[in-house]
Amino acid sequence: MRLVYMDYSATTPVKEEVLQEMLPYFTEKFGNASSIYSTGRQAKHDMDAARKRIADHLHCVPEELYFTSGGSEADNWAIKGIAKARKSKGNHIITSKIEHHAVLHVCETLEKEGFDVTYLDVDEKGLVDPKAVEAAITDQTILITIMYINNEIGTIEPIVEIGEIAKKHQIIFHTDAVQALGNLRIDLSELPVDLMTFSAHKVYGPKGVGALYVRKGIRIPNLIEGGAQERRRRAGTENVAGIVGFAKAVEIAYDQFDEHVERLVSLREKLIEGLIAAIPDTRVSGDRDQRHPGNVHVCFKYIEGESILLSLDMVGIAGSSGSACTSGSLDPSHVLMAIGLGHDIAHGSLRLTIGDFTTEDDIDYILEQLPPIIDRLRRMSPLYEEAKGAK
Amino acid sequence: MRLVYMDYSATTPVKEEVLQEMLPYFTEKFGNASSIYSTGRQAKHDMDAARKRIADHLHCVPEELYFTSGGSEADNWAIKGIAKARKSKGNHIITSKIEHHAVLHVCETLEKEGFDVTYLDVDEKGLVDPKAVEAAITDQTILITIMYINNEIGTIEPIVEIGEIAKKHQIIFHTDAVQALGNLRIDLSELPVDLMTFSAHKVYGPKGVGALYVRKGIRIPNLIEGGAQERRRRAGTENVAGIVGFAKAVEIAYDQFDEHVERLVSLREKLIEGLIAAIPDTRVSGDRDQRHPGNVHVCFKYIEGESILLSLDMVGIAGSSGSACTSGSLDPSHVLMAIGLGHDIAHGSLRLTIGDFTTEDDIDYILEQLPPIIDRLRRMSPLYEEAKGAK
Amino acid sequence: MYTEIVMDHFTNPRNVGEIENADGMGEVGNVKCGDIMRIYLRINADEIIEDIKFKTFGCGSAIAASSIATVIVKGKAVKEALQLTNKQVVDALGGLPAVKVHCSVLAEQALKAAIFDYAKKFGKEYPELEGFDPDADDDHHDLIEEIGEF
Amino acid sequence: MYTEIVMDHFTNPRNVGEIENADGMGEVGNVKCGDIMRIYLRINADEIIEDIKFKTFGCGSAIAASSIATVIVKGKAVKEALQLTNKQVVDALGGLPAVKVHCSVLAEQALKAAIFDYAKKFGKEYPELEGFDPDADDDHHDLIEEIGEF
Ligand SMILES: Cc1ncc(COP(=O)(O)O)c(C=O)c1O
Ligand SMILES: Cc1ncc(COP(=O)(O)O)c(C=O)c1O
Repeated sequence: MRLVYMDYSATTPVKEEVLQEMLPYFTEKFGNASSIYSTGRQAKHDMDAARKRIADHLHCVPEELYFTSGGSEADNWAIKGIAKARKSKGNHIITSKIEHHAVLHVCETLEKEGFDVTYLDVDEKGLVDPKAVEAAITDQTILITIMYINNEIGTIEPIVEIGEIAKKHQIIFHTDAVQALGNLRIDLSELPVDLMTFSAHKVYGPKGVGALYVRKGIRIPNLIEGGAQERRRRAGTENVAGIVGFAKAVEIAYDQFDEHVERLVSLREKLIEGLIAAIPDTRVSGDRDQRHPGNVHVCFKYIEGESILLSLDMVGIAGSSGSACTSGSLDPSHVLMAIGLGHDIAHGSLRLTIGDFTTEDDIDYILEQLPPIIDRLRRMSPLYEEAKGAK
Repeated sequence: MRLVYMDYSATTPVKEEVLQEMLPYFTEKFGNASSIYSTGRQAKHDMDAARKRIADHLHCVPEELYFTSGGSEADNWAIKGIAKARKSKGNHIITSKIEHHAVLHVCETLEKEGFDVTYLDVDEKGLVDPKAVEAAITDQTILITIMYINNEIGTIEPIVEIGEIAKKHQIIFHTDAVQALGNLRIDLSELPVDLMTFSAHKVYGPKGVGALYVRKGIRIPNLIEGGAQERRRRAGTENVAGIVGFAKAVEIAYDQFDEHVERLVSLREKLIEGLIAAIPDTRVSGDRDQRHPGNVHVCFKYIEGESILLSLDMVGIAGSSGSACTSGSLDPSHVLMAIGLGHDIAHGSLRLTIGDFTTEDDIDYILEQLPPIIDRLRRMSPLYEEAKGAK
Repeated sequence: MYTEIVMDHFTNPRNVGEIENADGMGEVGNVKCGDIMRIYLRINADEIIEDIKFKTFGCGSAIAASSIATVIVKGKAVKEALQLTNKQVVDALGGLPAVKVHCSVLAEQALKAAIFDYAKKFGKEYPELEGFDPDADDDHHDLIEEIGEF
Repeated sequence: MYTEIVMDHFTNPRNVGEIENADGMGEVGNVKCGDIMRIYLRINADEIIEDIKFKTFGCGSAIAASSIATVIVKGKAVKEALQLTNKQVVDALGGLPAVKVHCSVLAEQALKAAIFDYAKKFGKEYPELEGFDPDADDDHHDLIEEIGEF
C-alpha cells in the first residue's frame, strides 16, 4: 500500500545524513563528555561544536544554548525557572489560550502555587493581539510566554511586537519556537526574545533532544539538578549522539531553507485549494498568510476527527486531528475552541502537515482519497442528516 | 596506540545488537507514539513492548515503569515528587552523604524550600547503617532515599534492611539503582522499594534514556508537564529508538548475567591485587565483598588524581577520579570525604571500572603501565618528599 | 489500538441508516463529547425487533459499537434486547481500549433510549427501564478517561 | 582541554627537583585544594636567578604552570622575576581552561614566596613584595571555578 506521511508537525523521520553523523557516537565515540581522557574530550569537543553549529544558524552565542531532552522539558524549565527566579518581583504571567500543553499545564500548576496567569484570547485566525498583551500587563507581571508558531493551526504569532512590549516593560519574554525552527529564519541577535524553546525531532533530528536558549544575563534555577553538565545548569550525562544529530539537522534545515519553504508552501496551497474545491462545508483554520509553510488544517462539518484519521490510515495516509500530543484524549482541541469553533466543527478537524519528503503525487493521492471518505462518514452522521433536512 | 577503556561506570558503549535494534526507529519506524495511524501505533506498540521487556526482567508491572531522559531526571522526579506529594504529612527526608549529586543537590534545594534533610554518615567502607536510618526517623519523615550501589567506590548498600525499616514506619523508600542495573539481579516483587531510578547508558544502552519505577498506588506530581505521554505522567514526545535500545540492553544484561558478573569479578580482583602488590601506599576504597562487580577504586598517597588520569590517557587508558559527573571540578569527592579519607589521600583517587569488553590483556597492560606513572608523579610531589623524609 | 472486529465494523458498519416512521427512536450523547448515537427500531406485535438502524457521529469505536449492538439485538425480543450490557458490546468487539469503553456504554444507552421511546409510544412497561432517563447526561466519558492506558 | 604546550610541560616538566641549601624556598597552596607548589631558588650576588627547581602536588596544569614559570624566570634578575604575572604563565602555556587559571596564580605566588624567603634571609627589600603574605590562603580557586566553561 502507498504510504503518505502527512504529520511532519508531530514528528519527522531522522534524515539519512543526520543519522550518519550520529552513528559513531553510539559505539566508537561513546565517551562521557565530562571525562578527562581522549574519548571523553572528543565527545565534549563535538558536543560544543554542535552547540556552536546551532548557535551560528540562530545568531546567538553558544553559551546561550542549553541542551534538554526535548521541547517539553525546555518549556517547563523556562517557565518554572523564571517563575521561581522572579517570584519576589511579582506573581503574574501572561500567555495565550492556544499554547502547547507543555506551556499551559505548567501555567496551571503555577496557578495552584499562587501565581496569577492571564490566558489571552486569540482571534478567529489564532492571532494574539499585541495590544491585548500590553493591556494585560500589571506591576506584578514577570513573564510573557507566547508561542512562535501554533502547532495545530500553523498560525505565526507576532512575537516581534510582543517582545518589544515585554522589553519596554522589562518583562521576560519566552517563546516556544518548536514549530518555527527550520520553518522560519530565526535571528536571535535581532529578536526581542529572552528564552526560546527548540526540539530536534521536528526538524529531522532525533527524538528526545531539544534546547533552551537563555539570553546572556538571565539566570534561572535548574529543573534537573545533579552533575555539572551544561555549565551546571542541566544535569545528566549528555546525549552526545542526539546533540550532534540535532546540530546536523539544523544545519541542513538552514542550508536548504529557501528551497524547503518554497516547496512546502506550494504543496500546502495546492492541498488547501484542492480540499476546498472538492469537499463542501470545509473550513480552513488559521491565518492563510502568517502560516507554517507545511500546515494544512481544515474542519469538515458533521463528522468526527478520529474516524477521518482511521479511514485515512486505511488508505495509507497519516494525519492528525488536533495536536499529536493530545490525540490520545480526542477531547475537542483547546486551540480550536479558542479560535471560536463550535464543538460540531472542532471535532471534525484534520491536520495534514507537509514536510521535505512530501511530493506532488502525495497531494494528488490525498485529493483523490479524502473526498469519498468524508462523504461516507457524513452519510453515517445524524448531524449531517439534520443539516440537510434543514436546508 | 592501544586503547583500554576503564570507565564503564561513567558510561558504556552501545552494544552492536542494541544499536541494530534502535536503527529502524530513526528512519522508517519514526512515527510519533501518540499518533493514531499505523506508524504511530507501531511505535507505541514497540515502546510498550520495551516497557514490558524491562519490567519482566525486574519483576514489576510494566505500568510501574516511566521512561525519562536518564538517571538524573528520574532522581529529581522521584525526590521532588514525593516531597511535593507528601508535604502535608511531614517535611523530613533521610539520605546519605555518599549519594549521587542528582540526589544530593535536589535535597539541598528542598532544604532551601523548608524541608529538613538528614545526611547520614557512612562507615569507612561506605556502608550506611540501617540502624542509623531507623534512629533518624521522626514523625515528620516522608522519604528515605539511599542508593543501591555507590558509583564511585562501588559499595552495595543494605537496601533490603533499609527498605524494611521504611516499610515498618510507612515511609516511602527510593533508591538510585543506576549502578545496580545489570550488575545485580533486581526483583521488584521482593524488594521493599517504592521508587527506583535507572539509566540506560550504564548498561550498554543509549545516553539520554532512563526510567523511574513507581510502585503501584504511589502518586507523584509530574516533573515535566505537557502532553499525555507516559500515562500523563511524563510529557514529551517519546524517544522510541532510545527506549527500544534500553530494553534490548536490559535483556542482554540479564540473559548473560552470571557470565557477566563472574568475568568482571575475576578481572576486578586481579586488578586490585595486582595494584596492591605493585604500588606501595595504595589504599583500596569501599567494601571488598559488597561491591560492584566491575569497580576498582584505589587511592595513591602523595599525588593528585587528574595528573594520574592525564598520564594514563597518554598511554591509552581511560579512567576517572571521583564521579565522572563531577570530574569537571576536581574538588575532593564528597564520597571519599564521607568515608573519612584525608584530603591528601582523597585527591589521589583513581577509579577504574571494568565492563564487558575488558580483557585479561587489558588488566595486564594497566598493571604494566600504572606503577611507573605513580612513581614518576610521586617523585615530583613535595608531599612524597616529606613523607620519605619522615620515615 | 483497535481489534480487527472493531476495524471491520468501522469499515463496513451493519445497519447504517434510518427507519421512516420508526416504532422507537433514541439518541444519546452530545456534540460536546464528540459522540452522538441515534437508533431506530421497527418492532412487531410480538415485541420482536424486526429491524434496527443507526446513525452515529463519533470516533471509530463509536461507529463500531453502534454497528455491533444493532447486529446483536436484531431479531431479538425487546425484553431480551434490554439485557444488553456495554460489557457484551465490548466483548463482541473483541475488546476496546480503556479510553473508548464509554462508546460501548453509549451504544447500550442508545438502544435503551430507543426502546424507552417505543414503550412510551405504545404504552408498554418494562421493569428494566425503571429509572432510565434518556436525557441524562452521564459523565462516564471523563470518568473512564482517567483510567488511561499506555 | 589542554594545549600542546601544557601537555609537553606536564609530560616533560623542566626543572623538577630540589636545591639543597637554597637561597630561597617558597610553598603555596594546600592539600585541601589539591595543589601544593614548592619553588627553590639559587640566587647569585648580582641578584640573578642562577637555578630554580620545583616540586608540585597537583593536577596537570599545576605541574605545567610550575614548569613553565621556572623556565621563564631562570637566568633573570630577581627584580625582573617579580614582574611575572599569572597572565604571562597562562599565555606562555598557550592558554588554560578557565577552571584551571588558578594554577597559574599559584605559580606566580610560589615564585613570589620563594623570593620573599630569599629577601628575608638576605635582608633585601623589594617594593613588589609590599603587602605580600606567603601564607595567605587566597580563595581564588573557588572564585574562578564559578566562571566555568563548557
Ligand atoms: C548512581 C548514579 N545516579 C545517577 C546518575 C545519573 O544518570 P544520568 O547520567 O543518566 O542522568 C549516575 C551517572 O551519571 C549515577 O552513577
Ligand atoms: C509547539 C510545541 N511545543 C512543544 C512541543 C513538545 O516538544 P517535545 O515533544 O520535544 O517535548 C511540541 C511538540 O510535541 C510542539 O509542537
